[in-house]
Amino acid sequence: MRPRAVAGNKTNTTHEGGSKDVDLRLNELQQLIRQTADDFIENEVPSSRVREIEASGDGSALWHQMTELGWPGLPIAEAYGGQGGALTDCAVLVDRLCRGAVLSPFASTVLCAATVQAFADEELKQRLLPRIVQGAVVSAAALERSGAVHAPIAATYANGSVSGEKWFVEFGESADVHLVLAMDGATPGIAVVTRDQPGVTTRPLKNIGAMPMAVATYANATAEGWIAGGDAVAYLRMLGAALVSLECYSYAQKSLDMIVDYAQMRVQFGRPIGAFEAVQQRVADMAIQVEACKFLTHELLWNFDNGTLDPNQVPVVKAATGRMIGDVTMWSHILHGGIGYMKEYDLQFFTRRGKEAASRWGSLRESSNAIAEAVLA
Amino acid sequence: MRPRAVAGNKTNTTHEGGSKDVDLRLNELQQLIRQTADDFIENEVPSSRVREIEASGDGSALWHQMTELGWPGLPIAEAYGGQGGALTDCAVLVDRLCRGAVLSPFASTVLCAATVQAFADEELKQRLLPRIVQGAVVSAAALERSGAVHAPIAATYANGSVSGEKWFVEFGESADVHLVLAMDGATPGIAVVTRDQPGVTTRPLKNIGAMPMAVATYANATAEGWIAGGDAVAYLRMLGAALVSLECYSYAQKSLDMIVDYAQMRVQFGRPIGAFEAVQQRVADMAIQVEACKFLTHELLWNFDNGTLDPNQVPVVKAATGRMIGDVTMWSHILHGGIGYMKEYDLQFFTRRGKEAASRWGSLRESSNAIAEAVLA
Amino acid sequence: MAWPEQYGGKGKGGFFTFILSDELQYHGLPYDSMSITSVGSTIMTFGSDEQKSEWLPKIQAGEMTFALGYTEPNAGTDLASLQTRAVRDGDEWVINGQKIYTSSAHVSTHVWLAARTDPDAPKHRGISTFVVDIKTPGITVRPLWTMGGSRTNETFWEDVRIPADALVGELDRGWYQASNALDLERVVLGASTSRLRRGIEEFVDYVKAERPDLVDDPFVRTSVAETKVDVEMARALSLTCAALVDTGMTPTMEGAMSKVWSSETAEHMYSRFMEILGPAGLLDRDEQEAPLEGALERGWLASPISRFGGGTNDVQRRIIATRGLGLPRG
Amino acid sequence: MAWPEQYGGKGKGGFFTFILSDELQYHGLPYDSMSITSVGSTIMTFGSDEQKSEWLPKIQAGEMTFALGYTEPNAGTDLASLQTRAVRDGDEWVINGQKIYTSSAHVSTHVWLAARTDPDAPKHRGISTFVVDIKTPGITVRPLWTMGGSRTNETFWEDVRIPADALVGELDRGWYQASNALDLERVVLGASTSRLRRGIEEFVDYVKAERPDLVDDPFVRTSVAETKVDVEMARALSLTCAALVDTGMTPTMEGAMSKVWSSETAEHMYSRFMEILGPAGLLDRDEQEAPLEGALERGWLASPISRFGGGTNDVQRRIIATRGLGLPRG
Repeated sequence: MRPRAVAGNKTNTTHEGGSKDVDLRLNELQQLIRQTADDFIENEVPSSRVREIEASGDGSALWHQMTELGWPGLPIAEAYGGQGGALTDCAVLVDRLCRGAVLSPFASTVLCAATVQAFADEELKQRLLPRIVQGAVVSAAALERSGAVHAPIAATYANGSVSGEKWFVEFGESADVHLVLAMDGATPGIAVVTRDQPGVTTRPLKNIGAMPMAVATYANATAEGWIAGGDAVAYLRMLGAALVSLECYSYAQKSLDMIVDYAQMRVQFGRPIGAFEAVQQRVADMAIQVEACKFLTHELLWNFDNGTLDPNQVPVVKAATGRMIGDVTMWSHILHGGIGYMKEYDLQFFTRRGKEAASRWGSLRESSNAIAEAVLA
Repeated sequence: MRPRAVAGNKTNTTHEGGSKDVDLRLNELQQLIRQTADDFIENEVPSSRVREIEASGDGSALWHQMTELGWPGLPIAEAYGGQGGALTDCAVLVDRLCRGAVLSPFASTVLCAATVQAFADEELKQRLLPRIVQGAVVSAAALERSGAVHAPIAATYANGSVSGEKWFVEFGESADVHLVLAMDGATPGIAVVTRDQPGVTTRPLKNIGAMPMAVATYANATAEGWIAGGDAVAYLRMLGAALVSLECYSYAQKSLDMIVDYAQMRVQFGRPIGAFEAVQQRVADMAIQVEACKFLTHELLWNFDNGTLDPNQVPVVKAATGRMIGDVTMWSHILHGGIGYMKEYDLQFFTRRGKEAASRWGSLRESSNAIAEAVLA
Repeated sequence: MAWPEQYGGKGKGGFFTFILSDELQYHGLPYDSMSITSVGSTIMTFGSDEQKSEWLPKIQAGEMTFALGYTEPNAGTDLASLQTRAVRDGDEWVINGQKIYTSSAHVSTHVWLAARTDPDAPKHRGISTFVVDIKTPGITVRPLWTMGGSRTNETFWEDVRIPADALVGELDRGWYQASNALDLERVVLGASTSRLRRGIEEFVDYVKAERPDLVDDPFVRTSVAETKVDVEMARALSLTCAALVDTGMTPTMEGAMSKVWSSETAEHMYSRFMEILGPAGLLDRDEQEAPLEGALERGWLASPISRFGGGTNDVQRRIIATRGLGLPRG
Repeated sequence: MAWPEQYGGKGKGGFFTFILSDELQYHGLPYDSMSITSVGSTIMTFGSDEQKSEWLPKIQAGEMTFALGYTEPNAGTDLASLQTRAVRDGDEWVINGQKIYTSSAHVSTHVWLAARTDPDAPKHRGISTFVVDIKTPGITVRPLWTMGGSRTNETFWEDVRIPADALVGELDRGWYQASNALDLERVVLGASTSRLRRGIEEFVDYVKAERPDLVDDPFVRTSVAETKVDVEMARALSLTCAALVDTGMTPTMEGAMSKVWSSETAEHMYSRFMEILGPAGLLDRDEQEAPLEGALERGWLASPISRFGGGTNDVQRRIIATRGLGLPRG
């Protein structure tokens, strides 16, 4: 697996760094991932199954199938039983899952596994990573009540146990392991906590995108590991933002593709609506934003993979995608008209999931302020 | 003349106040003003003369003609030799002058005369207002170097004389009288200063809209009057913003009218460009903003006239017009294409004047912050 | 009520109607604007004396309420291509066809139906308007659930027999009458600016009470100011319409402007406020912790309806450009 | 230089060209992108061996520079309706007609001219492309001054005689060759994102040095952040184009996207920064106190050119929708 590291405080423009060689074309591995994902989703996750999982909140059988395909091991090095894929490889799978509206802890797995791999000690890696390869769901418990990514961490870690409360924990109720951001005195870090123990209680939080989220309470919960240091915390937060930016792009791309298809088919006033200039202008505006975000999200992950990350670029990409997604999905609705607004039509998945992705791992408010902070520093 | 007063701290929504009866139709007096103005501009101020005045910076002959028509007396009560028009009557003339791209101190006259009339003592009114009716140019020296309307006032007034420096004084070099915002100890107020005296020096400031502006320096300049109190200062600032908002509307309306006309005439791809849906959508977006600003600016002046002004509405209208004007004039350029960008075509007058109006008497920055202050108070 | 006094109204003008409807909406009270403004006014303009004296008082009293039966699966924005047929058979009309997005059909007493009465006439002609009791045999109402959680309906019409005098106005002129009703409907749609005004106030109250840390946030301040300007522009456009109605004119262009601006402002407002709150803003309306009881999430998800409904906003823009500003039709 | 080494280039790819041009622009150095990228590449693709070996080294050395002679008073966006005629007379072509917005005609050595060679062919056919020395008798260059203060020109062509081998590429196929040049031109237009990047940096430096009171202003912070996002999106689109050029493709859709976004971003950026500074932002470039030596005022006034020039942005949007996404032509 290629090294992943955060570059130093590189505030200069990114294209002077390594990203000038970024290549958006898929390599052979990525083409294979994409084909496998598309085949699987087509055969195993039709939208009827997406609806069932959304209604029941139980995606465990699906995750079991995904595990059999070896997907949880994609971001994990071969030494721990995985396939040693780069984040840009994982991105291909995240993208296809989003386009299928599939709710799964795959992105959460990538996030947590990559963080553990980059920052945990060898002993912890040996213990945790193979479990993830085998399908253990792992989720990041990173946010306080306010939902702000950069709020001070309130949970505490001491003598191997964790206390505190975390909000908006993705797949928090079904996860086997939580990575809990906590303070060990003045040192921030990440506690590795098995959910199924008396000290951990969870309750669900329903939300617009239907991703299973939870409030998790830790009362002297036993931690089986501790990853100390602000670097690990910063990495987790930044990679969370990067992955969810990618999700925004994918939902937007799907929403755009749907209206492009529909506009060729739907006839009004004797012509396909896509032949109307007004529709063309709207679709073009959507496509411009989507295309820009495609590059930005892929470039960002590529820089993660190549150790050329500019931390200041993270809120920029988060803001770009977060600003774009609501606009694009809403325009897809407006151009679809009534049919696109019906629950039985699939467009609503991308609208709801997309709006959710836009607010996870950094609201537009937080991103905007972070950008201003960096630019005006 | 109808009373003009600032309503108390009425933070409630304006339409519950008197403005629910606001009527945008012109009454007979207003129709007459409009017709007179249009005739005058058509006959006396063709765009060739506008260009001459812009090049020379000397509009005194034109102002003399306007004085002969009695226009400086429009905002002034009959008791002082004027015609006792309301601000909504003066607005008709401001509007037509803007549409003709005419540079004149008429708006400045309305602003200063209304302020003096509302707040000066009788003796000062008797002395100053008849001079204005007879054509004395009067201009408000209200801004500091930063150009912020609400910056602390640095000039001082003591023992009948004024010291300090003012920036962006409209018609400041040619004006007969300056109304200088100054501090008398802790009390703000407005000093009435004759420009032609040794204590007053001015130098010109060229700007995008070509309105003659000046930096004025007062070194123990003799003041022939003093209007004490924050109310008068606030009124001047608010009415300045209201009038310049109206100007923004008028420039935008003209810019819209020009593209509507041109789009019917200019043929591309075998059709008038106005028949293309893409053009129609752009023009509609322009028209929506212009129409909203038409109501807002007229309503605001109507509330000035009727003593029902909500001070919090001033920055709202200023922001609405300031945000709209650049967008509308630029779209007019884009749709016109090359011809509209040539200096010999008239469109550029409205683009330049409009952008200037947007930044006078409160930038979008100041207005935005003032609105937030009021709404989040 | 803006209706003339002879039909139970108070003889007040457009400004009064606007303010009444606005205030009722501000306080969250129902104002059945569709029935009263669109349908009622159309009956008042085009109906027979018998229809007026029988129906108007009932509409006024809330005893007759309407679902709009215009849209069909293949006739959305292009309303004139509707296929539902009404055939005269002795003293009756026989209706066959299918309508979609008949939004309040499950809670209304009647349908305001547009059906084709002359299949050979050009598209815009040969359409007539009927008032149909929803309980007439042959009408099936099937629910359709929307992304926003609200219910709309498909209605299936199979040999539905209605009396001859259910026809409102002139035979085959229904499209023109419908245009009139749509013009009025747009004014009403655009007039709901009090919801926007209230949207700001409630959000600001929430922030001050629950998230005082956000009061001085730069993004919050700028967003609130921008939204305030948008909402005031919406208010200006709807008052412009009201002023025109007051003078006896139908504000075709201004109604379109008002509808476009206020519907797009609503989306932007909810979206911005959600962006401010982050994950908390995503919470479902059923969650106890949902800010403003989920009003943002609900408002945002509901926002497309008024943008594509009542004639899509892009069609409104075409109306503004052509009927309003005189640009040539494409 | 992205040109192949045989013509004096360094054989570098699109990414390299982008970065070079971007860096030169960032530092305010001239990069005669129009001549090198559009005209040079077209000659390289369509020119004869003689033309290539004679002209390309001169273009490379900056000895040959071009004004674009496409637009005419009645052929703006609708380029294919151009009327200027080229008639063959023995070993020469005789040109008659008028061109407008021939922007650098007063400082260029040559005109890259599109003229009609077959008046009977359909609009898009019958057009050919020529390289014409600006000093050829019969060409009159008249200045036109723009709102932004820059000079452009009208050029009048009266019995202008040029040699037969001034024709570039195939006879009557000039429109297709011009399309190719325009595609490339758009990439170049869109590629100037370093100006945008520098625009932010210079403004921020100014604020920090001269107006420290504005650093914590909410409107300033939000505006700067929004602009930064816009500019980064512009950079992304131009890099997308460069990546495609690298793989040997012509980025038709992506070039259009890049051109639209970066030209509109420029206008928004200058406008926002002026709105921040208020009256000071209005000062003429000649005033000593003008912030950034008038760069904002100048940038804003110049901004329309790239929005309506090189094919208006709305035409670009149509290209994106039809040629890019496959929507049907209207």
